[in-house]
Amino acid sequence: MTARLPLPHRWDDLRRWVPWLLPLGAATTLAAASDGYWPATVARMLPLALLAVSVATVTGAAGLPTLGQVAPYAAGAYTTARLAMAGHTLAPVHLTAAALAGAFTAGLLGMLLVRHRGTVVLMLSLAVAELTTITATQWRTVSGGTDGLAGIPAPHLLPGTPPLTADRPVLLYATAVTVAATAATMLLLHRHHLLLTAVRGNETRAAASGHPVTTYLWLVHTGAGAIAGTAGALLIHTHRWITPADVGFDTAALALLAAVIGGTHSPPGAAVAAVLVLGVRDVAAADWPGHAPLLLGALFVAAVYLLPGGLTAALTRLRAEIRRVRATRRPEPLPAASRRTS
Amino acid sequence: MLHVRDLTAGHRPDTPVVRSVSFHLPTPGVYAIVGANGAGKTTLLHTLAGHLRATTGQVHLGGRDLTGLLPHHLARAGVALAPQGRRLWPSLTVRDHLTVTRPATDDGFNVDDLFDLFPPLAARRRHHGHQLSGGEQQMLTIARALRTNPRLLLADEPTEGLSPRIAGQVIAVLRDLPDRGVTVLVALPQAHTATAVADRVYALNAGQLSDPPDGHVDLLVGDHRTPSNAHRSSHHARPPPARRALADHPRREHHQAGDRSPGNAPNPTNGTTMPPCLTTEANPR
Amino acid sequence: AGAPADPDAVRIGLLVSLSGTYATVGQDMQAGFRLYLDSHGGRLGGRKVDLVVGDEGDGPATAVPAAQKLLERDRVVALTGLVGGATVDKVQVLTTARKVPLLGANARPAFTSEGGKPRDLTYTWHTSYNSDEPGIAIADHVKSQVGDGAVYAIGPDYQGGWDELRGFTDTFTRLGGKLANPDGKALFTPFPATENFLPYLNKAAETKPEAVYTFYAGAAAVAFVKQYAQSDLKDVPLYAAGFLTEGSVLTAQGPAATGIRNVLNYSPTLSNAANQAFIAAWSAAGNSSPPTTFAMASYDAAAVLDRALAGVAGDVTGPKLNEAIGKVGRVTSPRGDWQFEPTEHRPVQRWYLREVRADGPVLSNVLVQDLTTLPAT
Amino acid sequence: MTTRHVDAVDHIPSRRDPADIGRAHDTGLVATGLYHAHQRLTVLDLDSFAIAPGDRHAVIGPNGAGKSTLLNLLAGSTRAQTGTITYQGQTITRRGAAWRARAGIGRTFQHPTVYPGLTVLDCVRMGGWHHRRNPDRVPLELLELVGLTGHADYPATTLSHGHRRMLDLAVALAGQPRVLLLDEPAAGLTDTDLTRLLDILGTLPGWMAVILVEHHMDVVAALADWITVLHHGRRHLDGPADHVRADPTVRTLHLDSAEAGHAARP
Amino acid sequence: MDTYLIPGLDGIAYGLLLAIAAAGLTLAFGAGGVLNLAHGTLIAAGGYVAATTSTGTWPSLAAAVTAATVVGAAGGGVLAAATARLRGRGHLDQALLTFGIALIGADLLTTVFGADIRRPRLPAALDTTLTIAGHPYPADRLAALTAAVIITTIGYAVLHRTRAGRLIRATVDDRHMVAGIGVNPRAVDTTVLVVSGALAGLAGALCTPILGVGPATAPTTLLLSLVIVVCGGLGSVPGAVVAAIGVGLVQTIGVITIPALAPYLLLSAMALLLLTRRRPLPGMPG
Ligand SMILES: Nc1ncnc2c1ncn2[C@@H]1O[C@H](COP(=O)(O)OP(=O)(O)OP(=O)(O)O)[C@@H](O)[C@H]1O
Ligand SMILES: Nc1ncnc2c1ncn2[C@@H]1O[C@H](COP(=O)(O)OP(=O)(O)OP(=O)(O)O)[C@@H](O)[C@H]1O
Ligand SMILES: [Mg+2]
Ligand SMILES: [Mg+2]
Repeated sequence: MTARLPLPHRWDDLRRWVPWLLPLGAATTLAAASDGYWPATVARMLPLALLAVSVATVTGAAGLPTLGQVAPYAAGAYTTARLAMAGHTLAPVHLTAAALAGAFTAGLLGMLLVRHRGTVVLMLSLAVAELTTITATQWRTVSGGTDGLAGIPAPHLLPGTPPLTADRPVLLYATAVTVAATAATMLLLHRHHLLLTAVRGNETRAAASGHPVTTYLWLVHTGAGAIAGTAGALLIHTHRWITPADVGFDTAALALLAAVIGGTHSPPGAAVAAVLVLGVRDVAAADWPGHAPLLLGALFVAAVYLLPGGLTAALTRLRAEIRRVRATRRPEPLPAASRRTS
Repeated sequence: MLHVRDLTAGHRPDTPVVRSVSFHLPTPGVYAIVGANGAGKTTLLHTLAGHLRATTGQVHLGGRDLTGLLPHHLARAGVALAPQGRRLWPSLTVRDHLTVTRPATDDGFNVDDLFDLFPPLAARRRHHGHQLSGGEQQMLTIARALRTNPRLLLADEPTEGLSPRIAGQVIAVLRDLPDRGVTVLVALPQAHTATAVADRVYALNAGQLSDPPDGHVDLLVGDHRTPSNAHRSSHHARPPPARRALADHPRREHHQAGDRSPGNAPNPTNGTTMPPCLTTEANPR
Repeated sequence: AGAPADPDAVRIGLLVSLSGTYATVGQDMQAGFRLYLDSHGGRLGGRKVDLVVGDEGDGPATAVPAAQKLLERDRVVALTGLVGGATVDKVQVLTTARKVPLLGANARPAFTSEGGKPRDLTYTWHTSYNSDEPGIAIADHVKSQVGDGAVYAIGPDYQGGWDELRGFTDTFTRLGGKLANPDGKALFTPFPATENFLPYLNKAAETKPEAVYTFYAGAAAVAFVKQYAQSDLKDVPLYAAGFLTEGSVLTAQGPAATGIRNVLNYSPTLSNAANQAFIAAWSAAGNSSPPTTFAMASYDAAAVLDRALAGVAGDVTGPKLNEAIGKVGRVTSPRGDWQFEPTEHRPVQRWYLREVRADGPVLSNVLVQDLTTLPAT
Repeated sequence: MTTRHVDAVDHIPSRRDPADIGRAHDTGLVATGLYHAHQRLTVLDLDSFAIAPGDRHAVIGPNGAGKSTLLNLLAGSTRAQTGTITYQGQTITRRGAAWRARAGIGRTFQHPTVYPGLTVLDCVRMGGWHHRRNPDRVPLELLELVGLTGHADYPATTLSHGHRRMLDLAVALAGQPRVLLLDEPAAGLTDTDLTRLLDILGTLPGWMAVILVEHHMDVVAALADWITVLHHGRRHLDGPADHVRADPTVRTLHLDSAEAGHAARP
Repeated sequence: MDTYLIPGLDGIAYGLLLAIAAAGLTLAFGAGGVLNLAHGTLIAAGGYVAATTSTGTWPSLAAAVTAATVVGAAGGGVLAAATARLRGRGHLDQALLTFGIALIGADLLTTVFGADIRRPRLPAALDTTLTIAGHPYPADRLAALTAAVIITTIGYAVLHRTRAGRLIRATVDDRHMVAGIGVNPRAVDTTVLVVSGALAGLAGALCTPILGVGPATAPTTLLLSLVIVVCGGLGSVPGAVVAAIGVGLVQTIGVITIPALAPYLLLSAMALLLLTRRRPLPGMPG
């Protein structure tokens, strides 16, 4: 009995890592696949996936439905683009600078946004999204105008390494960054899960218990801004071009809807949903040109009805179902009480 | 009037809160349900009003079968609920709360009657639901239910938060209602108020209704404080915190320090003990 | 993936907007290309053509994945179509890297530099025009019409608008013309948000211009033309890049468009034989309205490919096809004959002045006169 | 010192002697010139209000008198429109509710609410978040104290109304307040829970200052040593508990239900 | 002064035109609590129907307006059925659903009506300009202005002065208690969305002669309507009218006074208004 105890623990530890290793494994498999189409296409979805992580953080953890994360995303992207075009091509420098730029932008915007709730936030952040595109369009020295920038120099992982241009290394790099940033987000959110659930759910009571609600929300918003900034850097690294439309309402809406489909309380779910959404729009709809919006619409409608609570909730339900089925098959009967709670 | 047979209901299908409750209110009158906190009073009233689905059982009102009807059908059939927790409409004014309701017949309370009944409401008729004090909200909840001119009024702790004076008025109104042919079923937490208000008192205990001998309600509800779902506590095997002897209570230090003694002395027969975190003064920040 | 079934067949990618704001243009371009293909038995240069269509959507975000699919999965030997300038700018990098000729049939942006170096345009061709050319082409004519009077310039606030207006204002002022705009610069209206042009037009009227020059397309063109006729400017002559009244927008504009003089590289009323054949085929294909410059340029793209493919021996590869495109020489086209400019790979072609007039029951952009040939050699 | 009516004098000190006020200034909670109005309707107009450690101060008055408003202003849930609030000698008028709570001003709500998505135990944990020396034992003890041990691991939203009220008290106590503001803690409680509440309040440590808003006069009688009667936002009466309870105007204003029947028109 | 007379009038006329477009959304989102992102699509549908029905005669115009209203109401019915299962799941799920429906609807509309811009033919009396203070001004806008005044007056009366309006607001606040007074909250939901859809269709019919209808109509009108509804305070007809006129003036006088900032004006104005408004929107937490 005692000898067997540690085993499941180690297994549990391992199992905790599996979800995070899964995307990396998938990316490696994809990169190994001969077709050059898949690595490039999937790599290009990852910036939106990471942006969706950021949006899910603000929407889920802070309870502020936002379209405004494209602002830090744009800050990160243009910082990276301009750094690269000025000859600084180190990816770690890009990521750090973009995260800082994103956090700074989100911090500033957060001072206005986190004082509001619900629909007001949604509309204010809609204005933020629109104003982000407009600013990018108008600030031509940075953005290059409506046609944007192209041919941005590729980043280097480390000094002396070759530039990251080939599709397969880019995919592996982008997956690693996305997974790492998502895992970091999850870790932080998990650590403060209780606090965030509480302030989100009942502000008055939380304040009366000494919790500075707006400060918490501002911190989440700013942290999510760093993630969005990182996503912006990734956008430049995977695309090597950018137009103001890429940091506008459409992107914001896709990220928010992906967060809803993924389940707003689960950033990884949002990332998966973002890949799903772009997969439908760019891959599945490619064989039916002109009807990508139709398929996307159908996906949204289906997601609402078939996945209440999002992908994550569906997964949880599935797991509960499996556990239930297993429990009923188990030979020795459990005490009635604990069976009822499972 | 009201016939309830074998009613079982709850918030989740697997955990019934009200279990096989049957009772019969023969004539219009004021009937009270008493029970411990969490006994299921609110659940029972909500089930009767149609907001919760019963898993089994039948409900008849004045010979009509109301089993399984939707809340708005029940409301039209004359069932009104004055819920616990006020449940007002924040974007409607006090007046709107009363005028939006269309009673089936005109012989009930009209808006002015209700304002006469609750003068504080009359003074606040332009205020919105969320701008009222707790007691004013409670008054409006009752007034709204009365406005539908019900045949069965379900009042969930109607005097909660009311000043003794207004509470007395509300009770007087409830007592008058049977004369208009209204059956009143009121949930009350305290047995002594219930006996004062009602013609007959039922005790709800762990989801089951008993019909106590008049005047002995206390016996039934007095000392039960089990969560209504008995199974719940069974798997909570937390050890109760060790009881500390009252003699160790650090309050004495404060007496010695010259503080005035607080209002009442602790009841030495009761086991209530402050957790230590509260008995030593927290460090000022 | 994989080679087409017929060993002789070639696979060609057509990337146009089939959804979103520019769907009309995209559909026109697809119709033009298919018209050529169908009228040549589905063959170009004697080879069976397997045409794969991709949706460009609203811009690079959707167009690049679609282009990637055409290039990597369908392995097309040439990519044609492309509605938006930003799309061309981004897709050009992909096609160049894969040595596949890009034969654009609509917008041609001023390609942004790549890492400080100018773009490699070896694999980039256009059967259309540079966005500033309409303005350059008409400036002289406008100058001659207004004499010393000032011209008010107004357009949409995006790259296409800036290019179109710059072509006109630069040339016009170089010729000694005066802009009526208070600061001497063209006025740009928010795009695509502006749908009410009356305030801008009435404000412009206060500068008492002799004429107005503009460029709008799509929904904005309809609103602009309609409201122009309702504004204080209604009696002031309106000159425009031809897209203002090109295609279906003209039907929606109705009588309000009558009399607008505009410049384009094509008019359906051109009398050359190629155009007459084109028009006949166009109507025979069931189109009720006259063909547009978008359809015509895409038709020409097919014609270019037709001649280039005929010149490729054996297996068709990107580089071989590209070389052949360089050798097509004079192209006989509904717009009049044209040829590729040798370094920039865009047409040297004539520009025409057109005027909106009732042509039977429908309105049409009727040819008024030839303007000039651009780029000037 | 006897009970005095507000209109009798200009300025009514709310404590028995000046030393008390001084003590409240240094160690307790003092509000002066509190005024609050909604849409030109005066809700609260109180020249001074003070409470010192150890005080058991009840605030009573008819519905809508401004009792909850007073608590909201003291706890910072609502910003005072005019007036100054000091706590332990420090002006806190512009401080928010969270700051005041961390400084030791704890409260319960007239309409108790819980944290959706949290278990009962976690709700109490949230209340004591800023005193995390012993994160698990204290909340469990508090739950035992209010009699909700059996519910500890259930979602707080499944609690009945009365249980929510008890939980609210536990949450407030978890914050280890030095000033505890209670808004009708006895409303809706059954006899058993009422007894328990009285026991809890009776055994609160002596250094704690308690303001009790309550309609239930038995609770007031059992706990309070000083009573303020509010009426239309103003202080109607102020004095030692026995005097106030005996005052005839209080009886007619608040307590008496003798003439209750007349308003009900059949 | 004269500089601003016509832009001012135009701002009001254009604003009221937008008020019609926003009317349905005020009802559905503001009063009924359904975040309907398919509102613009219903307007476009009404516009297309009107554009194909109207042939330049008065009877055909009447037929066009009726047909557009009916189509809008039918669309509202579809939305009511679709959102019925989503009660209690929050605005974001509604947004996801209605956005999906909007995308599908847009595809259907372009499939049926093509991607071209369409404008209905108006009777000659409307398709002309009148002279006001020496300036020409389009008659169709004045007609739309009149229609807007009538519609908003009726809307105000219904929403703010009748029991129906109170029921709608009460249903959003607490639908169970609405059932408790004998009204089926589902019937309220359905009615709200059907009427809102009818208003959208009607708005489409009234706006297209002036603005035309095309693939961009749905997103543009949706955005403007959202701005108006949120700025006006959710569910308030007078608020929406004032906000619509404000938007109209910003889009007319504002853009010509400071053309350099024209792209920023509308959304910055909205953001400022939302940030400075002290009162939370009715029916909204926080
Ligand atoms: N939403 C819910 N979900 C699950 N269980 C619930 C829910 N609401 C109440 N319960 C459980 O049902 C039981 C009965 O609750 P109910 O509210 O009916 O009690 P009550 O008698 O009205 O108590 P009180 O006097 O405190 O109002 C309680 O044990 C409670 O935990
Ligand atoms: N937001 C508000 N807008 C307008 N009036 C308000 C608002 N909040 C409270 N009031 C009014 O202020 C008065 C005092 O309210 P308060 O809640 O302080 O009363 P209370 O003494 O606690 O009464 P109760 O015993 O009924 O709880 C009430 O008459 C109420 O209608
Ligand atoms: Mg209850
Ligand atoms: Mg109160």
